[in-house]
Amino acid sequence: MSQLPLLSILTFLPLIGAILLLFMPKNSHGAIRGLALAVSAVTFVASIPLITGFNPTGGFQFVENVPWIAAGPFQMSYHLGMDGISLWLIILTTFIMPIAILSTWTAVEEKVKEYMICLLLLEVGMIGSFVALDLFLFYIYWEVMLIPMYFIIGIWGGKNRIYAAVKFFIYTMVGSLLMLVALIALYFKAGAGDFSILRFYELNLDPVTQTWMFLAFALAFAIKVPMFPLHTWLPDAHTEAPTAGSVILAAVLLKMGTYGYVRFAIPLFPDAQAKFMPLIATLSVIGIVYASLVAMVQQDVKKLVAYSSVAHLGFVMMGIFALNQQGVAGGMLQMLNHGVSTGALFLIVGFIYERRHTRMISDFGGLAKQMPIFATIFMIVTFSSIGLPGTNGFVGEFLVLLGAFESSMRPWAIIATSGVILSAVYMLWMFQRVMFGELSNPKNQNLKDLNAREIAIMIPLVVLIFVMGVYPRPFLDTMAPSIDNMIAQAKKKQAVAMNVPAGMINPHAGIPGAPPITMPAPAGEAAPAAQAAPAVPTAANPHAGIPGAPPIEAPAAAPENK
Amino acid sequence: MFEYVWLIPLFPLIGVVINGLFGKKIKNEAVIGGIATLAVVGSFVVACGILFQLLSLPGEERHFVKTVFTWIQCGPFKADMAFLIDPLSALMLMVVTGVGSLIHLYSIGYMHGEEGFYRYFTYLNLFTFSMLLLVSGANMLVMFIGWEGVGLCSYLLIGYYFHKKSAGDAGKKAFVMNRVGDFGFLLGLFTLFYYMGVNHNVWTVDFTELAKHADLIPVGGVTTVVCLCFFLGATGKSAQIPLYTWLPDAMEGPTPVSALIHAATMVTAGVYMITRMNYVYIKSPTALLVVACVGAATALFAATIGTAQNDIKRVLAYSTVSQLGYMFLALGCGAFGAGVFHLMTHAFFKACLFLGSGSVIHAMHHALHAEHSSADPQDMRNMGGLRKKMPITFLTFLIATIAIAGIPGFAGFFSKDEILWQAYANPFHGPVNFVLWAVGATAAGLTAFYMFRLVFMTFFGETRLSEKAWHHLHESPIVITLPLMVLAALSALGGWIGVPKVLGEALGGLPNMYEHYMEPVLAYSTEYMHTAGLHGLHSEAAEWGLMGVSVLIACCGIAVAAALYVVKPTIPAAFTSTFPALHRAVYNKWYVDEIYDFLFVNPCKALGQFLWKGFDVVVVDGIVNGVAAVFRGFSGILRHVQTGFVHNYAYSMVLGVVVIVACYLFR
Amino acid sequence: MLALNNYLIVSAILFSIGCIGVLTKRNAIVIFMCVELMLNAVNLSFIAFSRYLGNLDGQIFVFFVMTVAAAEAAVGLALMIAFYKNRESIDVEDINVMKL
Amino acid sequence: MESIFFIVVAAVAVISSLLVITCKNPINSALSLVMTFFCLATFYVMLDAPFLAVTQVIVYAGAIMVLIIFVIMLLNIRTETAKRSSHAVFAGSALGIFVLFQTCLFLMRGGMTGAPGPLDHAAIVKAGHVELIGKALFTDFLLPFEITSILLLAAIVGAVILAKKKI
Repeated sequence: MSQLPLLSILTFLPLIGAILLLFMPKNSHGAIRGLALAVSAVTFVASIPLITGFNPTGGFQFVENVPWIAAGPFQMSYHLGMDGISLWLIILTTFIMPIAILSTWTAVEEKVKEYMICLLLLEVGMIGSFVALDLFLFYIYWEVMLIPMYFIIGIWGGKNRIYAAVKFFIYTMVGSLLMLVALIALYFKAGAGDFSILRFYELNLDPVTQTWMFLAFALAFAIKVPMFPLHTWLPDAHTEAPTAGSVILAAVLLKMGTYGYVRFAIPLFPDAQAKFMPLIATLSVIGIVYASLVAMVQQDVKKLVAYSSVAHLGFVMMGIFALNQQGVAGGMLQMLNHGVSTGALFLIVGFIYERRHTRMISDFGGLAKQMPIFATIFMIVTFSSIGLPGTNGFVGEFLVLLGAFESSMRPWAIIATSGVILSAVYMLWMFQRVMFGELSNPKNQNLKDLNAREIAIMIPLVVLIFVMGVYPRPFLDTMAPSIDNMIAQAKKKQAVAMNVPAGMINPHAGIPGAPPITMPAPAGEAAPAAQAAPAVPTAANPHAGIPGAPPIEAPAAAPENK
Repeated sequence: MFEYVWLIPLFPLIGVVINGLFGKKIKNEAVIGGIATLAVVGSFVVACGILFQLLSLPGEERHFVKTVFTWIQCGPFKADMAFLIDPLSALMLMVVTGVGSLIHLYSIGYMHGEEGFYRYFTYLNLFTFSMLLLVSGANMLVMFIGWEGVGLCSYLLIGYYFHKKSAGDAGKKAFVMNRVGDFGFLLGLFTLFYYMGVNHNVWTVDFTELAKHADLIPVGGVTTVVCLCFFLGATGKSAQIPLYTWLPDAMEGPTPVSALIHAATMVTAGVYMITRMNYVYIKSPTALLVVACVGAATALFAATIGTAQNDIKRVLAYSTVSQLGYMFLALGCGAFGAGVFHLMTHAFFKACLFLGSGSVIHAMHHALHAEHSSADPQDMRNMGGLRKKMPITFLTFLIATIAIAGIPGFAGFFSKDEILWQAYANPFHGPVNFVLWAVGATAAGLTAFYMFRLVFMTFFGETRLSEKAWHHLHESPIVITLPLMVLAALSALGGWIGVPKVLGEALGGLPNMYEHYMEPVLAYSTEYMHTAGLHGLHSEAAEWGLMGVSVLIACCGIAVAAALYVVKPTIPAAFTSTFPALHRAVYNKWYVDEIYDFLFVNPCKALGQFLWKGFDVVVVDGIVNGVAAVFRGFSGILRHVQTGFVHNYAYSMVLGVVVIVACYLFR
Repeated sequence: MLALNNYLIVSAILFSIGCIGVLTKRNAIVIFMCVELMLNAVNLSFIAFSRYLGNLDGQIFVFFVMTVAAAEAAVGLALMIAFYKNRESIDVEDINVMKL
Repeated sequence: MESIFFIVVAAVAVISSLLVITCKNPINSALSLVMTFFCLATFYVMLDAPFLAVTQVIVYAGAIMVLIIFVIMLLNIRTETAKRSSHAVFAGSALGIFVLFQTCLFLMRGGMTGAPGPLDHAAIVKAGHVELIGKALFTDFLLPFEITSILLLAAIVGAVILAKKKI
């Protein structure tokens, strides 16, 4: 790639758009929408070179590092970079934005200019958070995201919007303030220098410090994800937000939390990760089952989808905490899937809301007859959300569960797998009640099928649903090296902390020391063999388990149990 | 030809795309139906080519994997989009495409004039596509696409008349039940994959790879867990206890769908899957016992319900459940070949039966429509004497019924007899063998009874239709009867490829072609049983004896049916009034649906309600809003400090300064 | 030269008097004048310190204080006029729109 | 001699400032304040800050006080309409006296030390006070100085906006 600061361009293009919008006349709605759409589309196009120029090596690319603030001992740098983990999240953001802007093309009629400015500022924050490698910069973007979203919910939302907006804001703020404290503490632990995450990766923190810092970071991210007991802001925010708000919230904002775990919480505090794994796994599983059960009895379509988000994100969290190649890759993929499918679901809910101004399931029924195209798209998206093989949902979910099953989270994984059943129950029941049955409500008799704009919004998503389901290789392959790095990083530190020889670090074996199903030989026997191996550091490579004779083979010689 | 195996699923997929995207524009039923049917016929032709090529190879070379592209690769996990050709998959391909094409053809006639004609054929093609993926997938993941895909299509097709609530419910039920099975499938897959990977460094979900390393699969222990998990998957898909309840409800779909999905193909997926993994199952006697017991129990249980149903399709549905139970009984006895053999013959005669019932319903529907009657065209109590008006349907139906009843010479006899013999003679279950056989034989008798009850009530006796309706009753058109005839011929003759050894020798050395054909697939299991010293009973006398008994039981069943429904039609009513509770229980399917509702569905809903209203809103949001309320309360008190008078602010400011300075001064 | 404390005590007395004025008067203009008095008292300290330390920084500060005072006078008096226009009074006890 | 002069001036300053807060008529208060300002200017001269003394007279006693008196005249406020309640006055006075007490205490403690710089009386006279201030303002304090202009501009704009009913 040339020396073009692509990431900066990407981050600030929407900002330029927002500034341009400031100078637009207030009442020319068409031009305002057009400009906003154009800007977001250009941003998307500008993000394409990230894929083409991406070099799947695992390191950070497109790096920009400029000293920024030097206030006495504090140094913050404008440090951007991107790896396989953030690549697709950036693309997802730039991809979802034009769709989100199109989605409320006609629904938002008031303060259009301000609305579009908010959306574009939101995009700045989102892209910025994904590319920032300086923790301080990350924090700034993290907060930048919050404000436009607050306004989007609070100004253009539904009836109960103020409550929802304030709840969203305060919930998130509580977490991020704790994160700020931990971030500063981390900085002091690291000694003089800048806030670069790369520098923090090298730290060896004692377990107690790790615990506290992890808790602070984890809380901030857990609220954003959201994980089980901290999830109640989500249904409210989703229900009250305008369609574009819901779409962005679901597709990108929630990913900030999980991304935070992958990028910060786990590699920075691996011991704490190991320590809190059972807790997080339990919360994730509770989240999956609980949210599914609650989703089942919802009467409001949008709320149902919101709760389904909680369940889906529970899967993502499980995958990430499995901390092996499949789990993390599955989790990452599931993030993208959730962005696509749930984003699409919110768009769909938006479509019928625009037509009927209600989201109550009981107000519908039999729409399939009146709106066949809508029904087809809705169905595809529903099945993607359920995780039907061939659609995107399956690949992610499968890898997550497989990864979790291979780690020491096995018991949790088994319960989580039951989420597969529950998701089918609530989604299909909702689909049935909305789309099937008699077209009894007279208000539904004259519903129009999707118009060209709406179909144009949905087609890319539907195509993506199938592409990611049938050929997920490009996604997985680009992520793999970065994920390997991340895992190796975390495991190496865990191993150091536990005095386990590096040879035992094998992502496939899950957390070291966790007993596999019927692995007859104790881990201790494997250890000397591993130490004897000449290339101990390379054994940390997650691929070590596949072809040759890696240390894990030691138990293979043991007799079978019958 | 092997290289082109990917064409087999591709053709129906093309059909899906064409009909799905443009079907609404095409409008012409002949074109839509033609495209869909041609797609399946195309697959059938390719499948034939593959079968012939396969047959031309020596046994041990009958194995081919065609990898199209790598689907998922992540760490050690790798799943290719790959197709496997071996005798088993070739047979299944033939059955699916063969029966599938006939049903497509039939559907053109049956679905004539339906709203959403194109939708129907899109779904049907999609179903065929999924089923073909299922049976030709070279690894568990590709199989799982098909596995879930058929579940999806069955959801769509059962819910085809979506404006009916019952149809939507049935579709949902089918999908969810299947999902419960999928849960098991996934767990089994995870366990097997992980166990083999961690302990033997065989990270694979590929059938060929697994078979190659079959020696590493331990006996019992983990294998039992794996097998039971997979079996849960199979019970979901193949409608076994405890997950069978969706299948009878699935009769809400159009009749050809019932024939295709719920008789010939989809429900056999479980049988196929277990056979595909026979080298795993053979290692776990416990799992085999469970499979056999569940199979036998289902066979008997469903048969009892079948005896009391009046809806023609429901009888057939329970019969399907029961016959699937037979197949699992065979699998559980380690007779994988016999299970698949019954699968094949069952596909022929059950498809024939369903299509025949479709023909009857079609005719009844028109007849009743003509007199504007709202009577149920599927209720056998409205039929009777139809053989006069619908001779072809009657004849084909009768042949299929004889086949399912197990009358010697017809397809069902050979397969069912083989299963019963294996149940008796297998080396796995010791004393339980006799029980299994006895249950199987009883179920066979019941099968003969309720099937002939169906035939007698429908085709014999005097009609219970009104004059006008009777007048409007006609034999179905040729697109409907042609598939019937083909299937009837297959039900009559299809069994002769697998003649039991004793019978073959008695008849002058007829070979058991089927057994020979399946050998490569089951090679490992056979060898394993051999080395492990597991030998079944060998006694020609016993075999002859059992054969005789089973034929006798079948004949008894027919005789009882004839006695009750032709000779003395008053007896059933008398019986019903004597044992009303029993009849009610059987008629209401032993209240299993109600029990499930009580045990799972309602508690789940109640729990959901509680968690939402009780926990989410009250506890979690209560805490959140409570914190806010506490702050608000405090500020409510504190706000009184803000009097709004400038002086007060000035005072407090100066006071503040004084205090601060004082702190500094007097510390 | 006189001792520094002399100036500082005068400054303190003036400051306190200004302070008392601010706290006890009701006429906004008088209060305003008292504020000016306080500012001047501080100015005196500044200059005294500056002189005794032999450093000009304090005097520069006084310069800025004067500027601020001028700006304050402009805005403050404008406020008073505006308020008077509204309420026909410049009694601070009438300025209570911030009350609950 | 100097100390006697100082005491006289200081007494005048204190008395006139007391008049500021005791007079009922705002005009009288204002005039007393002018008197105080003059006294302060005298102090400035005594402290070798003639430039500031001049500025004090021109800006404070001249410009600002004229403005205040002008406003008083404009609004035609003769006397204070109502007195503060006596205990408010008492509390305010007590607080003010306490402030004075504290400050004096602070001064008693001493500690007002610091290294004397190079600018003594002779140096200031030699270099000239205006030059010294000017140099400091336009070198070291240039930026604050310029920013002050913005402050004044803002004050002007604010005053205009407040004073006008409609813009």
